[in-house]
Amino acid sequence: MISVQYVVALAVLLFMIGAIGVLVRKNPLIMFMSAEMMWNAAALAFIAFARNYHDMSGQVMAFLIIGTAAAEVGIGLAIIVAVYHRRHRLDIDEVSKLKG
Amino acid sequence: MVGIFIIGIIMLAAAVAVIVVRQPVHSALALVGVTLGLAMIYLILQAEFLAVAQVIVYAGAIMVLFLFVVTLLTAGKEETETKDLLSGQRWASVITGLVVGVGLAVVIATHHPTKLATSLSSSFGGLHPIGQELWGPYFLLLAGVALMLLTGAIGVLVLNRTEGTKAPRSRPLPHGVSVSDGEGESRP
Amino acid sequence: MGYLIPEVLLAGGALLALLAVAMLPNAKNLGSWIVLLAMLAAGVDAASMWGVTAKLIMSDTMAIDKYSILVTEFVLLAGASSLLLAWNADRFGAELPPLMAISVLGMMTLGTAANLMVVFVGIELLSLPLYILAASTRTRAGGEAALKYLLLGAFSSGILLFGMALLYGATSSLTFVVYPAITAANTWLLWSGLGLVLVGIAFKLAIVPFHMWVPDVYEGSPTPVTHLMAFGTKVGAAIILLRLLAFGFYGQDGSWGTLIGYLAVLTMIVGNLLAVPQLNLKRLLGYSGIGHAGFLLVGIATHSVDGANAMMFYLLPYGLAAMAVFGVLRLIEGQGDEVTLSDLRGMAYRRPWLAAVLIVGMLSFAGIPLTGGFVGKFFLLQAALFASQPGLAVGIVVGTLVGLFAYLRPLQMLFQRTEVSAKVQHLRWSVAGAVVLGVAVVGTIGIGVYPAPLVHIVSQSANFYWLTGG
Amino acid sequence: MQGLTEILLLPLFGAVTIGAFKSLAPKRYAGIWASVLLVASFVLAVLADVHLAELAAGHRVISGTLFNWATGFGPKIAWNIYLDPLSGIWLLVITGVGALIHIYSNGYMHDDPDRGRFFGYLNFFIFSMLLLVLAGNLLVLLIGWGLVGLASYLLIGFWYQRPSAVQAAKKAFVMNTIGDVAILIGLALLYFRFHTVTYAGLFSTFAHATPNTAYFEWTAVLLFIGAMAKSAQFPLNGWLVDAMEGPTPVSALIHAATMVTAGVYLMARLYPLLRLAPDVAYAIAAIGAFTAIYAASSAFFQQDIKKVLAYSTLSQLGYMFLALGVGAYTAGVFHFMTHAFFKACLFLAAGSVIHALGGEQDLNQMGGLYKKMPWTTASFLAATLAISGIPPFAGFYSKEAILGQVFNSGHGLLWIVGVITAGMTSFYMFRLFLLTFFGAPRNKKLYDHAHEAPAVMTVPVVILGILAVIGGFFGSWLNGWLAPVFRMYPGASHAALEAGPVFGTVITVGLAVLAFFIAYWLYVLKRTAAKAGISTWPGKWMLAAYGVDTGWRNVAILPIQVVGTWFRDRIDQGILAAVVGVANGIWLWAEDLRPVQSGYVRRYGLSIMVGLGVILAYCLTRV
Repeated sequence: MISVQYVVALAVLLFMIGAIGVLVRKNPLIMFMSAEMMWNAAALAFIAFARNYHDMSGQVMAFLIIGTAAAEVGIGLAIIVAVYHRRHRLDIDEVSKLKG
Repeated sequence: MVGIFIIGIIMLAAAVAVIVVRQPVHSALALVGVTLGLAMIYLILQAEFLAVAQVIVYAGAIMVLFLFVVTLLTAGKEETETKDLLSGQRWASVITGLVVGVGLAVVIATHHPTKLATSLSSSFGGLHPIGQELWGPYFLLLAGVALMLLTGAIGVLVLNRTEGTKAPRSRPLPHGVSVSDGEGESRP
Repeated sequence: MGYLIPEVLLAGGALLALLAVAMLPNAKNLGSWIVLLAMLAAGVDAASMWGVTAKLIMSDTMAIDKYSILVTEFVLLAGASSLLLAWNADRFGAELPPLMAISVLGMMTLGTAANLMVVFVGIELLSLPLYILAASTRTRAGGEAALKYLLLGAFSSGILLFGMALLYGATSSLTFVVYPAITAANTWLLWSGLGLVLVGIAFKLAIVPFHMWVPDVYEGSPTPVTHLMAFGTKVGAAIILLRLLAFGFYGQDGSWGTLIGYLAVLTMIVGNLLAVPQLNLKRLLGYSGIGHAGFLLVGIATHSVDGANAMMFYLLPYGLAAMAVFGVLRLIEGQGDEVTLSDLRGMAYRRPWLAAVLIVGMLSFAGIPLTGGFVGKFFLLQAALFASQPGLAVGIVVGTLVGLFAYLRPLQMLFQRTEVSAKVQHLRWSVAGAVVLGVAVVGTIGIGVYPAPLVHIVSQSANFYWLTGG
Repeated sequence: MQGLTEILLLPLFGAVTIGAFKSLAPKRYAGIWASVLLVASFVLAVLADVHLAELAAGHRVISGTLFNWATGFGPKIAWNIYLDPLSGIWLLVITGVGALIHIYSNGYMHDDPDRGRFFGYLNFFIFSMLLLVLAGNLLVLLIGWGLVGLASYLLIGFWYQRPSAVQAAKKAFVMNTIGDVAILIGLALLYFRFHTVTYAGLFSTFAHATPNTAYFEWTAVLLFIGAMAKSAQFPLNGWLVDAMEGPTPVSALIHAATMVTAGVYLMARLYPLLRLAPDVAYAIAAIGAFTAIYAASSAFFQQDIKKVLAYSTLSQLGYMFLALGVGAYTAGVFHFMTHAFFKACLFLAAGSVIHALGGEQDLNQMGGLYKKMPWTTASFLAATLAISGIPPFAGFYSKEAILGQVFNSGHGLLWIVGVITAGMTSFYMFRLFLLTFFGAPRNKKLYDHAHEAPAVMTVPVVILGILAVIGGFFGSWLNGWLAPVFRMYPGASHAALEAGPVFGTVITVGLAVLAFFIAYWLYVLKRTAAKAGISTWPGKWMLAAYGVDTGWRNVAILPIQVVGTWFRDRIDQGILAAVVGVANGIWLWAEDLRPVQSGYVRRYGLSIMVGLGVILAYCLTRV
C-alpha cells in the first residue's frame, strides 16, 4: 500500500518550487512553465487522493486540469509572442508601464 | 514505494532545474523531465489513462509548443538574465515560498487519511472507468474543456494575426522599431 | 438537462457566431447579433425557470435554484452590455462576440456550481477569453495587460487548484454542497485547502492583497472588455465565494467569517483610498472595483441570510453603475483607449445628458441616496449591524467616505467651464451606447427610489441553507 | 391621504416640466407656471390642515404610505407620509410663504435670462422641503434633508458666473455635508438599535426608555449636529452669511423662512429624544443663546443690507433653539412662524430696494428711500418692529413666550443673554431701517433712479408685512393646535406657551425701545455714516463721541464682538481647513501608497504569495 502522504508531500514540494519559480524568474516563458508546474502539482495531489479514496472524480479533475492547461498554454504563448514582437526582450520587469 | 522516492527525487531535481538554469531551452527540457516523472508516478498510482494523457498532452503537445516558442523567440541569442532590479524580490520570494511550502508539508505530514477497507478494483484508473465518468456525469465539463481549447485556438489567431495593410515581419528589427502600430519602444 | 438550456443556448450562439464570422467576414455585426440574440434567448429561458424548486443535477455537480437563475440574469446583463459597448467597433476584432459569450458562459457556470470541478472549469472558461480579449486591440498597453493577467491568473489558478486538491483530500469529495454532512472534523488539511481556494477566488474578485493586477489590466484592456471584467467577473467570483462558504462551510463561520471580515475592511479602504489620486478614468474605475469587491465581501462576512441577500442585491446596482460609467467612457474615448480626468472637462455644458449619466453612475458608486448604490450599501450596513459586527459597519462607512473623494473628483471636472476637452467635443453618440446608458440610468435610479421588487426577488433567491435539512 | 401626495408632487411636477420645456416655452411662463402650482399646493395644504383640525384632538394625524421601499430582508421600510399639527404648521408656512416668494420672484427675476432654471430649482426646493416635513420616518426626512441641501447649493450658486457665489455654494455644501453625515450616523444608531425609523415606532420605544444613557446622548448630539449645520448654529454658521450670494428671493425663502428652520423642525419633531438626553437639551439651549447674541453683535457693523439680515436670521434661529433646549417647544414653533413672516418680509423688501437701486446692496449708497418706496418702507417698518419685539407686533409675542419660559425654567443666565440680544436686535434692525429709508440720500444718482417695485413684488411684501403685524395674535390658537403633539409624551409640561414675569417683559421692551432711540439718534440725528467705526479699532469712535455708552459697549459688546470676529475668522476657516486638510491627508496617504502598485508582475505575485501565507497561517491557527 502506497502511503498517500508521501505523494502529496511530493506535490507540495513541486507546488512550492513552481510558486517560487514564478516569483524569481524574469523570463515570462519560465514563469509560465513554473505556473504549469503548480498545476501539475495539483493534478498529482488529486490523483494521489483519488487513489486513496478509490474515487474516480479526482482523476477526472486531473484530466480536466491537463485539458485546461493545454488551452491555457496555447493562449499564454500566443500572448507572450505577441508582446515579444513589440519589445524583443523576454524580461517581465520591462513590462511595467502600467502602474501607480 | 521505493520507485516513488526515486522518481520523486529526480523529478524535484528537474523542477529545481526549471527555475534555476539560465537558458529557457534548458528549463523547458527540465520541465519535460518533470512531466515524464509525473506520468510515471501516475502509473504507480494506478492512473493509467492519465499517465498516457500526461505523456501525450504535456510532454508531447504542451512541451513541444513551449520548446518551439522558446527557440523561436531566443534563437541565436544568449539569453542571460540581467541583474534583478527588484530589491529583495528573490529573497522574499524564496522565503515566503518556503514558509508556505513547509506549512503545507506540515499539514500533510500531520494528516492521516482514512484508509478504505475495500481493495481497489483492478480496472481503477483505466480507460473504461474514466471514460464512463467523462462521458457520463461529467460530460458538460468535458464540453467546457473542449470550449476552452477552441478558445485557445481563436486566441492564437486573434493575437498573432497580422494587420491587413502591413506586411508581416519574420524577424525583429535591430532597434526594435514597432511592428504593427508604431507604439513600440525603441531599445538599444 | 432541461435546466441547462440557457447555457446550451449561449454556447450554441458562440459557436454559430464563430462560424458566421469565419464564413462571412464582411457582414458587419453579424457575430454580435447572433450572440446578443442567444443571450436574450438564454435570459428569457432562465427567467421562465423562476418557479423551479432547488435541486442538484448532473450527479450533484450543479445546483439549479433561484440563486443560479438570478446570477444567470446578472451575467447575461453584463455580457449584453459589454457586447453593446463594442458594437460597430472593428478594432476589437470580429472574434470578440463569441469570446465574450464563452466568458459569460463561464460566469453562468459558476452560478450553478455545486462541485469544485465545475468551479474550476467555470473560472477558466471565464478567464481564458478575457486573456485574449485584453490584448485584442493589439496595443502596447493591451499586451501588457494581457500578459500580467495571464501570468498572475495562471499563478492564482495553480493556488486554487492545489487548494481544491487539499479539500478533496480532506473530504474525499469534490461536491462541496455535501461538505456540511462530511466535515465534522476540523482538520488542518481542510482549512489550509479552504485558505488556498479563498486566495484563488479572491484573486478573481480583486480582494486586497490579491488585487494588484486589477488596475493595470483594467487600464490596458479595451473598454468593453474592462466592463465585462468589472461587472461579470465580479458577479461570478462573488457568487461562487458566497455559495462555497455558505453552502459548504456554513457551520464553521467562526473560522472564515472573521477572516473574510478583515479582508473586506482592508479591501474597502485600500481600494477606495488608491482610487483617490488616479487621473486615468479607467484606472480609477479599477480601484473602485476593488473597493466594491470589499463591500461585497461584507455581505459574505456577516454570515447571515441578511448578509447574503445584501451582497446579492449589491451586485446589480454596482453593475448598473458600471454600465453607466463605462458606457460614457466608451463614448468619450472614441478610437483611443485612454481617458484621463481632464478629458471630461466641460462635459456638463457641452454634453449635458451624457454628463448626467456619468453623474448618476458615479453617485451610485459613491453611495449617494436615491441611487441604487446607496440602497445596496444600506443593506450591507444593516446586515453588518444586525449581525453585531460593528467593525464591518465602520469599514463600510470609512470606505464610503474615502470613496466620496474619489468619485466626486471626476464630477468636478465635468463642471469646468474654462475649456471643453477635445474628446468631449468630438464624441459621437451611438445607438448601442445609448441603450446601455438608458438601461443603466433607469435601473440605477429605479433601484434607488423603488428597490422593493429587486429586494423581493433577491430575498427569494439568496435564501440559502436549503441543503441543511439533508 | 387628503391630498398630501398632490401637495408633495405638484412642485416636483413643476420642476420637471420647467426643466423639460425650459427652452421651448417663453421664459415668463416658467415663473407663472411655478407660482400657479405652488398656490394650488398652498390651497391643498390649507384644506389638509382644515381636515386635520376636524379630527379629534388626540388623533390629529394623517399618515399614509406612498409605496413600500423595501420589504424582504430586514425591517420593512416604506415612504411614509405623516401630517400632524407640527408638520401642518411647517406645511402652511412653506407653501404659503413659498407661494408669495414665487410670485415676488416673477418681478425680481424679470430681467434674468436664466429664470426658467431659477424657477425649476425653486420648485424643486419646495418639493424637497415638503418631503422633509411630510416625512413619516427619519429616512424619508433625511432624503428631503439632503435634497434641500442640494437645492440650496444650486440656488446659492445660481449666478455661477460670480466666483464668490460658487465659493459660497461650496462652503454651504461642505458645512451641510458635515451635518448630513452626523444625522446619518444618528439615524443609523437609532435604526440599528430599534429596527425602525418611523416616528410612531421610535416614540413608542422612547416612552419606555431609560433617560440619560450614553446612547441617547450620542444620538441626540449627532442629530443636533445635523440640525446645527442646517440651521447655521454656532460654530457651523459660516455658510449662511455667504449664502446671501444667491438671488434675494432665495435668501428669503431658503435662508430665512424655511430651510434653515429645518433644524428647528427636526429638534421639535424629536423632542422625546431630547427628553431622554437632558444634557444635550441644555447644550442646545446654550448654543442657541450664544448664537443669538454672537450673531446680533456681528450684525452691528455690517455694510451689506442682506448681511445684516443674514446675521439677524442667525440670531433668531438661536432664539428658536434656545426655546427648544429649555423645553418650550410651542414657543419655538411660534417664533419660527412669526420669524418666517417678518424675515421673509424683510428680505423681500430688501430685495425690492436692491432691485430699485439696480443691484446695489451697500448701505453706504442708500438712504432716504421712504419717499420713493412708501409701500416697501411701511412693510419693512412693520417687520422691523416685529423682529425688534415691540408690542403688539408678531415678534413681541413669540419672543416673550420664549424668554418667559426660559426664565420660568430657571435658566437665569440664558435669559439674560436673550434679553440683551433682544435689545441688540432692535438696535441693528433700526440701524438698518434708518440707514436704508431715512436720512439724506447718500448716492444721488442711484436715488434718482429708484422707484417703487411693481405690484407683483409689492403685494407679497405687503401681505407679509401684514402678517408680521398680526402674526402674534395666533399664539393662543397655536397653543391649542400644537397641544396634542407635545402632550403625547409625559413630562412635556413646559411645552405649552407660558407667560413670563412682567418685569422681564418691561426690561425687554424697554431695551428694545432704548435701542431704537439710540439708533435713531445715531443714524438720523447725528447722520453717522454706515461705515463709521469699521475702519478703526471698533469702538474708538464711540468712546470719543458717547462717553455714556462706552462702558456698556466695552464690557458687553466689544469682547463679544472681538471674540465673535475671532471665531468667525478662525473657527469658520478652521472647519473648512479641517475638511480640506482631511481631504489632503487622504490624498497624500494615497499618493504614498501608489508606489506599492509598482507595475512589476513579480511584485504582484509576491503580494499574492504573502497574502496566501498570512491566510494559511490564520486558517491553521483557527483549528
